[in-house]
Amino acid sequence: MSMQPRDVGDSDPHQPGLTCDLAATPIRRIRQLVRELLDDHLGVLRDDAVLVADELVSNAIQHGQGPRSCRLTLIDNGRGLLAEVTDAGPGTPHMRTPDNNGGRGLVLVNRLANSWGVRWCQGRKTVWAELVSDATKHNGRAPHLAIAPEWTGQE
Amino acid sequence: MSMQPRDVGDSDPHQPGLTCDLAATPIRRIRQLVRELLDDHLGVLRDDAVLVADELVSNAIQHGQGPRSCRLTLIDNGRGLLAEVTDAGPGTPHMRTPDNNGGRGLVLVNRLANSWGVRWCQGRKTVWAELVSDATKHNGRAPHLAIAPEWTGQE
Amino acid sequence: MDRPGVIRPANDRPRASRLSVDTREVDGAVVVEVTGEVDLDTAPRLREAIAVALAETAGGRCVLDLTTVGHLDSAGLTALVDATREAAAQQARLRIVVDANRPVIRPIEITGLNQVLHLYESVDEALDESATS
Amino acid sequence: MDRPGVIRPANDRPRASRLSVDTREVDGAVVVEVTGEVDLDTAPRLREAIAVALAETAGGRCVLDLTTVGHLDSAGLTALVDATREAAAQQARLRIVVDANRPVIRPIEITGLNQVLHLYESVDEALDESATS
Ligand SMILES: Nc1ncnc2c1ncn2[C@@H]1O[C@H](COP(=O)(O)OP(=O)(O)O)[C@@H](O)[C@H]1O
Ligand SMILES: Nc1ncnc2c1ncn2[C@@H]1O[C@H](COP(=O)(O)OP(=O)(O)O)[C@@H](O)[C@H]1O
Repeated sequence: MSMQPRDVGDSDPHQPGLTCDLAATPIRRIRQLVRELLDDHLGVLRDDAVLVADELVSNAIQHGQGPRSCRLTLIDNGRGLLAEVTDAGPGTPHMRTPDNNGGRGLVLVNRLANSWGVRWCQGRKTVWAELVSDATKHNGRAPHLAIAPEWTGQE
Repeated sequence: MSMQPRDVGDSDPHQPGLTCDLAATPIRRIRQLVRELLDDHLGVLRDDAVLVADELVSNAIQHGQGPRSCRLTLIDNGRGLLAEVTDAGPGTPHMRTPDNNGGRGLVLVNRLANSWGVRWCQGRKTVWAELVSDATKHNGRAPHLAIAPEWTGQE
Repeated sequence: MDRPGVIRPANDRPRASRLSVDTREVDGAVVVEVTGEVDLDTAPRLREAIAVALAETAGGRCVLDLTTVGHLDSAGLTALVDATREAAAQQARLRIVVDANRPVIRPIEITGLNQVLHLYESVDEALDESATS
Repeated sequence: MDRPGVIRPANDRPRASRLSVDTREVDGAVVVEVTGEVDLDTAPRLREAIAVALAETAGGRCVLDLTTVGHLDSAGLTALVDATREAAAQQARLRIVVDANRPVIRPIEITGLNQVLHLYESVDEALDESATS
């Protein structure tokens, strides 16, 4: 079973998954789809996957440019999810110091996903995140959280 | 044949490739290794792969934090290269507007590689780039080059 | 689906997230009860509801009950952080009731906002003048 | 190899890149002939050589011959851009000879620097007072 992020448009057709055009799919529907794809008994992992997919989609809407699409793929024999959100915008997703205007989306993704990243291909970028149930979550050990030294602060 | 970027430490052991500790390997040696891995007749692709690997390694040295390592893997039946450079620094690689102080490393990577990206896993990041010989290069069409409107300018 | 015939801009996309807000007065405090999903689409409504409640209390107490919220993402977290700051600026108090509701408490704790927001286990506790978060 | 016993900082890593610089005077101009690889490790030496040559010409002409450079990366490109700017600031001229040498001309063209650098096909052409890039 593959744990490898796939290239845009290069997803394995034998993997259960689906692609949505974000110009036609509400964020709410993406959350529903994640819940439907992942089994109930996965508990926290399922909630986390819903949140992670929601954050990637929200970012594509707020910071990206159309066309925007979201692909959800079951991995790890159905016990994990790969969420891939593609947009045509030039900006680079990056962890920033959270403040009153935001900055907690990728902090959540970075803490909840086992791995995440960005890939650029033919002028589009895909932001992806993988959650799998059996791997140890790395809570608080991520050195790149260090860029957010005041992330609990209010101003 | 896989065109998928691999997770850190998740490289296929059957793929010909090698890993170097950048604390012990000069940049020059990385270039030699790329040349040795890729066949002579690949011509421009081989030169481009040398340059792309050089840029990723240079960036890890300049902007990243140790431990730093570089993995080179043959892909596409030996007609392509996947270069992966891992470091423990918090910064996010991003295209910036080139100026007198630099900013051309990722412009080159973005133009010469068929795809490239960053992935975060357990507090480390891996910057990777793939070059394959049979795919069409996307020259000048990349909209995210638009972030560098004055990239030929001097000041 | 990548290249739809009609490319809609981000502000013309379908929104379906559900959020209902119920505001009542209890012992001179305003209790704002929120049910549904707080996300990019509904966070502005949450902000607005809190702003109205804070204006009504006039330097008093506002209790935000999130125990029946089923989803809270970073857009919601930002709304909570900003409303808490705004309340403090107005000399008012914004107390947030979360109990053990996972979809709300998990994102709050993971982003460390339990150190910043004034969290309570129940509306009664939050209404108790003597209680501190 | 990810976790070496001794973690060396970036400034204590091995450097092996080769660059040789040969400077001569021709018809009142300084010709700097560079052979080898211009990268993160050797770009400072290239900068230094150009700076010295520019100082020697005192507002005159400097020709940088890169036809025997086998590798040029973005660190080298930055050195060339900055030296060109520095030359202009000193009222001097920095002319760069590249001919069809692929490892040099390819990164220059891909980054659009052929619009910025003063490029020539041969040292003779660059030395020709009447020639413009
Ligand atoms: N899809 C995207 N396109 C461009 N930039 C992005 C994208 N996703 C995230 N970013 C950048 O990363 C930053 C951090 O994102 P995030 O942590 O979600 O916080 P927020 O969206 O509240 O700013 C954003 O401010 C934005 O600059
Ligand atoms: N490995 C890395 N770690 C952290 N930041 C990086 C890394 N690689 C690139 N960057 C960031 O991306 C920017 C652009 O890189 P590049 O295009 O190579 O230009 P330059 O290195 O000359 O600034 C850098 O300035 C740096 O901020």
